[in-house]
Amino acid sequence: MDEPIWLKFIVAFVIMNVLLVGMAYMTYFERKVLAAFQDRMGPTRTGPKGLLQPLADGAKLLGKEDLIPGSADKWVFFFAPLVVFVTAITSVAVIPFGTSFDVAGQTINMTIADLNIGALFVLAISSVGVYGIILGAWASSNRYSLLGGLRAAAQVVSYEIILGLSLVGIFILTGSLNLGDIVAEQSRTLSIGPFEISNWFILSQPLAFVLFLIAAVAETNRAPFDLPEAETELVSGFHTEYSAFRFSFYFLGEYIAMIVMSLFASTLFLGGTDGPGSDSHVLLGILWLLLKTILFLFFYVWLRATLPRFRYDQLMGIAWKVLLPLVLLNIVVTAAVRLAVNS
Amino acid sequence: MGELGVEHFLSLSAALFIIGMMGVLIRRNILIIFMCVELMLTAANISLIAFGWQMHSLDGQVFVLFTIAIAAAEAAVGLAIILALSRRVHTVDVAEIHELRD
Amino acid sequence: MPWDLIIFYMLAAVCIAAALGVVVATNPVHSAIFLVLCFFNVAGVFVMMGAEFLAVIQVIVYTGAILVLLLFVLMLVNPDDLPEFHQGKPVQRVVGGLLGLILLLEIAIAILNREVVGVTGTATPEAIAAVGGNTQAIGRLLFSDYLLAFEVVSLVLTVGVIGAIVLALPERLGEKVVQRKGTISLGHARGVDMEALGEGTPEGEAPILSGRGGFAKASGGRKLVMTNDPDEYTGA
Amino acid sequence: MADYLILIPLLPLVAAIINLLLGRTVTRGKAHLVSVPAVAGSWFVSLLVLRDIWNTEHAIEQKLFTWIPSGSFNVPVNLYADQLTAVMLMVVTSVGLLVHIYSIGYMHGDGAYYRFFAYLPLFVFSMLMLVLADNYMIVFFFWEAVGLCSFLLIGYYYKRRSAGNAAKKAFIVNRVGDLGFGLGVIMIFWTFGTVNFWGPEGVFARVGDFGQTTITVIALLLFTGAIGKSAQFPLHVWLPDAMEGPTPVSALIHAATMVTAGIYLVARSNALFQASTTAMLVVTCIGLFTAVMGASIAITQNDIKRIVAYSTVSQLGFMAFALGTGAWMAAIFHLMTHAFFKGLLFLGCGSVIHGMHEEQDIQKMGNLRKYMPVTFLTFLIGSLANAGIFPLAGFWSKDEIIVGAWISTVFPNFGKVVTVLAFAAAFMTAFYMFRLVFKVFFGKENFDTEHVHPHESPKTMTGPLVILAVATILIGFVGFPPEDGKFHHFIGTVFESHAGEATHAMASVAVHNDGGALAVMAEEGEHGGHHVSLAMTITFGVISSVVAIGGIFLAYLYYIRRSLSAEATAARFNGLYNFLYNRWGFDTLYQERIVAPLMRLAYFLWQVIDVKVIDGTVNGIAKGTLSASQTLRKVQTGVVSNYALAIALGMVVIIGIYLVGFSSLDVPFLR
Repeated sequence: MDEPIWLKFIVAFVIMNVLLVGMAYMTYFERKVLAAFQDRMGPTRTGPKGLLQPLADGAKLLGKEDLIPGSADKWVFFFAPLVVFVTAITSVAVIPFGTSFDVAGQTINMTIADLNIGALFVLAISSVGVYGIILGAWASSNRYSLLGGLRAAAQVVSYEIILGLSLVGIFILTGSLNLGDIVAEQSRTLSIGPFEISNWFILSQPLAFVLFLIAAVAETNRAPFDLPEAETELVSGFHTEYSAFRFSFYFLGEYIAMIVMSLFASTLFLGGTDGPGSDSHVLLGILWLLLKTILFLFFYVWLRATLPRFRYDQLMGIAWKVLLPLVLLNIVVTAAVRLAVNS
Repeated sequence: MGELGVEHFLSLSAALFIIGMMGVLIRRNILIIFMCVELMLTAANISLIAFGWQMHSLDGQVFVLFTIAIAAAEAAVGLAIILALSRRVHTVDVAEIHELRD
Repeated sequence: MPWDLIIFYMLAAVCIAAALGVVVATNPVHSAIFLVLCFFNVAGVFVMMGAEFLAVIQVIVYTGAILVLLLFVLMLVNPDDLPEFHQGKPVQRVVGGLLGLILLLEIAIAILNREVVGVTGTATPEAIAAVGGNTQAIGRLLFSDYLLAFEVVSLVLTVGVIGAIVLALPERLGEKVVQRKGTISLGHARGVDMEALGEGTPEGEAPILSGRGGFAKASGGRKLVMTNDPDEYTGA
Repeated sequence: MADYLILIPLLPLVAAIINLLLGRTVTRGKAHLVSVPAVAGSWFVSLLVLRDIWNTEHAIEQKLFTWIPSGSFNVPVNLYADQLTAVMLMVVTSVGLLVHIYSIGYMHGDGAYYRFFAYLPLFVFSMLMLVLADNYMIVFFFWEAVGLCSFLLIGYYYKRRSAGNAAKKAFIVNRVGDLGFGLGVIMIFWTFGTVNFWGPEGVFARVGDFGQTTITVIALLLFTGAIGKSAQFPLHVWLPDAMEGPTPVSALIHAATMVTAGIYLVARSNALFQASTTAMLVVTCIGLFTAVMGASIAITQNDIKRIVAYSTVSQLGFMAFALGTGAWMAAIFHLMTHAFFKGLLFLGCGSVIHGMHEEQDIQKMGNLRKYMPVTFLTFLIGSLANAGIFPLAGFWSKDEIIVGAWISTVFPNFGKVVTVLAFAAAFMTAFYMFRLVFKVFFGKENFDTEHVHPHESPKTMTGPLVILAVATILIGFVGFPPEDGKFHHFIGTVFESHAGEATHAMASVAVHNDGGALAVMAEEGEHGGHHVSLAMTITFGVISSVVAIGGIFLAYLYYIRRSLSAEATAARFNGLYNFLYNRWGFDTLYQERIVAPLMRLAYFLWQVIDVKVIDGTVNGIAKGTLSASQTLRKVQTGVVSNYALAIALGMVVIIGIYLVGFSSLDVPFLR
């Protein structure tokens, strides 16, 4: 924390822009992967192999007319998308992109905000993101939107419990809520007999990992849990009335949320920046992290390409009747094992 | 007003509390009253933490934790009651709900 | 002026403004939004007092759960049920405002003339840092001195949840569900599409009959067979 | 130590509990199968006690537990049996057992058979505990317990109003005496710091340490209890009414055992009484008056049980004045013989009443010897014993009492007067007993022979009668030769051991007043009471026999030969007759002077204090609350806002008060 505040701003600015670009190419990635799944080509025309497609999309969105429904609550309608976008992007602040390194006499900490409650911070921020959806839906003064918004809110609130509780096992094993500590814990190597294995929590908390993955998909309202924007029933869900620039904020928000969730999952379960050579080279660690993140993003797209949508009562039923007992079981077992090993 | 002291936090707490109280007294929509009650609770929480901060004690924070937990239970039950009220007597106006009088 | 004081004044100003917004806003949803804003800033104040854990809990529980629930209820309640703000009696407002002012005066006197006295605890910033941080310190306290209270609170929560479920059950089992039109798209200030539905029972709403052989008229003159028993099709 | 002592009271208690709890469902008509063996067991164990202390001077005891351990006030529950206790145990268990057996026949077919056989062992238990107790607190406790049993059994036929009233009367009258007893116990504790009888710290050993006035007060208070329980004047009125209970109850409780509890108490406390001449004088006077009064009333009564009841009153008077004149052994001897022959008489009465189909008026009887020979014979034996005819039980004991009074060292001259009056009572006793016998068993049938067919009672009833009759004949010989029999040797130790000390103590107090006579008395006290020459014994025996036979002869003249007319005599001495017939007017007197004013007071308390003042206050408060709440309910608008406003207002006011009133705060603009 001995770096000056202007340096912090610079780091934050850099990371945010990287994230935005990453988000833009996430759409490209998704299109391409989906196309591959469906035996198509995907975008090809704009630029080499369609690489400029995201820029074209952005330009198109900015150029559209900004429609506001007559009976809409203008102020709320205006800032609801911002909430989604801002909350999604804020979470990145606590993700550790590595330890620190020195450039030109300044120590640069690769975690923007090294909070000792980092993991909870992510959960808290993502829970605030719901307001963007529910308020936007309400402000649209549209029946489909409101239905979508209510669904989204109920879904996010329910799955947030699963999301949070699935991490408790990790907290128990680490003894800290700090994401940096969690990564450090995973960098250790455990030696069991002749074998040496890494301490990634995906190995010691497999059940929690599966539950976290399911909850993360639901939390970001992605297929197969994309009930809030179920096209077949609700036109386009909570952002039916949104267009142009405002719509792009929802869009951005959703994709950034996906990226953040992937980063978060990588950090928590796959050792974050941990990997061969990451101890000596910070950039290598970042590379490892990005690789893992892309793995998760691919998983997102894969799900979307393969699975049909859930019914709403199934969605809620799974959360409360299946996942919640399982996640509680995980906590109890982890705590018991920890207690037994410690004593 | 040189240094950040406990008075600052207590003043904030008092301000929030008074605003919440006035809301409870003035508004008739039971939902708004509910929000104002939450506001008052939060004001009390600020006081608790502020005193703990001043006196280097964590007990205040533990109390706040309990307050929040109880507030959650209260919210669950209270909102359920409001929903039932709306369904049964078709109003959430505290001035119109006075069956207790009879 | 030190940085922390500036930050505090910013947070406090937003906080108080938002709180006033809660009271003054004509639309309950706006009130709720203001409350979210206020609580967010309160969480910031918590952080300033070294209570990071509680700040996060404040956000997760209050804004993430309680107020979302509140918004739900707001949207489920019929807008016709919501009283208009300015229908309130002026007397009520005057008395409320007066009381608030007196209280403000009293508390101001108290704060300005008093000092906090008491036994200084052991939880100095250094001691907290020694155990690993605010969260760890609270955890230690919670699971030692306040274990019983903790368990009791969890019991209270369980009871509260069960109570809420019981209260929110639409009707008792076996009673006919009274369908109210337009339970969606509510609570909106200018939600005007209610009239479009017109009066009377909308088409397509069939009364639910129980027992065997219940026939009800459905929309389009088609017979709707409602049954509990598959034998009805195979029998006569 | 004798650990079997506990068995004596325990067995009847267990029987009582079994019958009380299971009587309605299990034992029912077989209730006697529980109670009779239990009492028989008690009787047997009592025999063991008698054997164990027959030749020793030591008492036996069994320590059970400490009932009230409260600082200096300790009440242990210990069982203690000395010679006096042994005699009482034998009397209680023997008569109790016979009455139990008799009741099998007498109570046969009664609806609440089990209840009877629950109360009866309960009474036996209480009585046994009373005589086995070794401190005044326990005595008092079981004193009340026997009173309760008496109440329950008198009111056994509770559906009959007179039975209920008699039970109440017995209970309330006894309370008067018990109050005195209770005060006495308190006084004993206050004075001695203990309620225990024995031991170096016990009451009896330390009588001499305290002033005569104190001892007199204690003794008189204890005697008050005895007056109530033993039906002495002026609290005798309950005993004749107590005959409302079943006849076996009358025999057991109101003739043989419970009424002698008072006598037992005085005898047990002889150390206290001997230390106070005043107390002895009071005992003598009351006993004598009771004896004469009871006998005189019995002459005129017509109810068979009532005659015997007044006879009991009279005989208890005999015992009391025997105690008063210092003839302790004679009193206990008479207590024992009386228990047997009076039990016999009562059971005989029961048999007659049973045979006559619940007829109790002797005017409507006659010539019953033809119908019920066994009853007649046994009743005759009992009557002869009661009249004091040689050589039956009553002769020995009564004779001894009279001799005791004559030679009494407590009141050298007053004793002579007592003797003369005692002879008068004895004469009347003989007369009324044989008036009863002649009117019931001789003469012609005064009942409707067409409809009433007297019959002999069943074996379970005549059996006890015969046993008691034999006992009545023989029991007197345990006191033979007079003043020096086995009985006297046996029981003498109880009184000798204290007589010496007590008389010494008294003498040392009295010597300052007028030493002479008392000093002589103290000398004699050393030798354990009185010594009687053979000549004097024979002389008094002859005199009392003559008196008794004279009484019988007078009855013969009146009721068999009819050479004298009872009616004419009654008419001639109309006033006296009515006076006696109305039982000296005590019942009327009590009714008018005590009961009626109390009733008026109670009525006043009910109508004025309770209804107007108390109920008025309570109702007034209720009405006031009601009207106040009617007014105040308007405050409850049911509108939540108003409540919230009230809360906020209260908070503001409280904070204001706190700031202004309770702080040393320096408010700039409030200065």
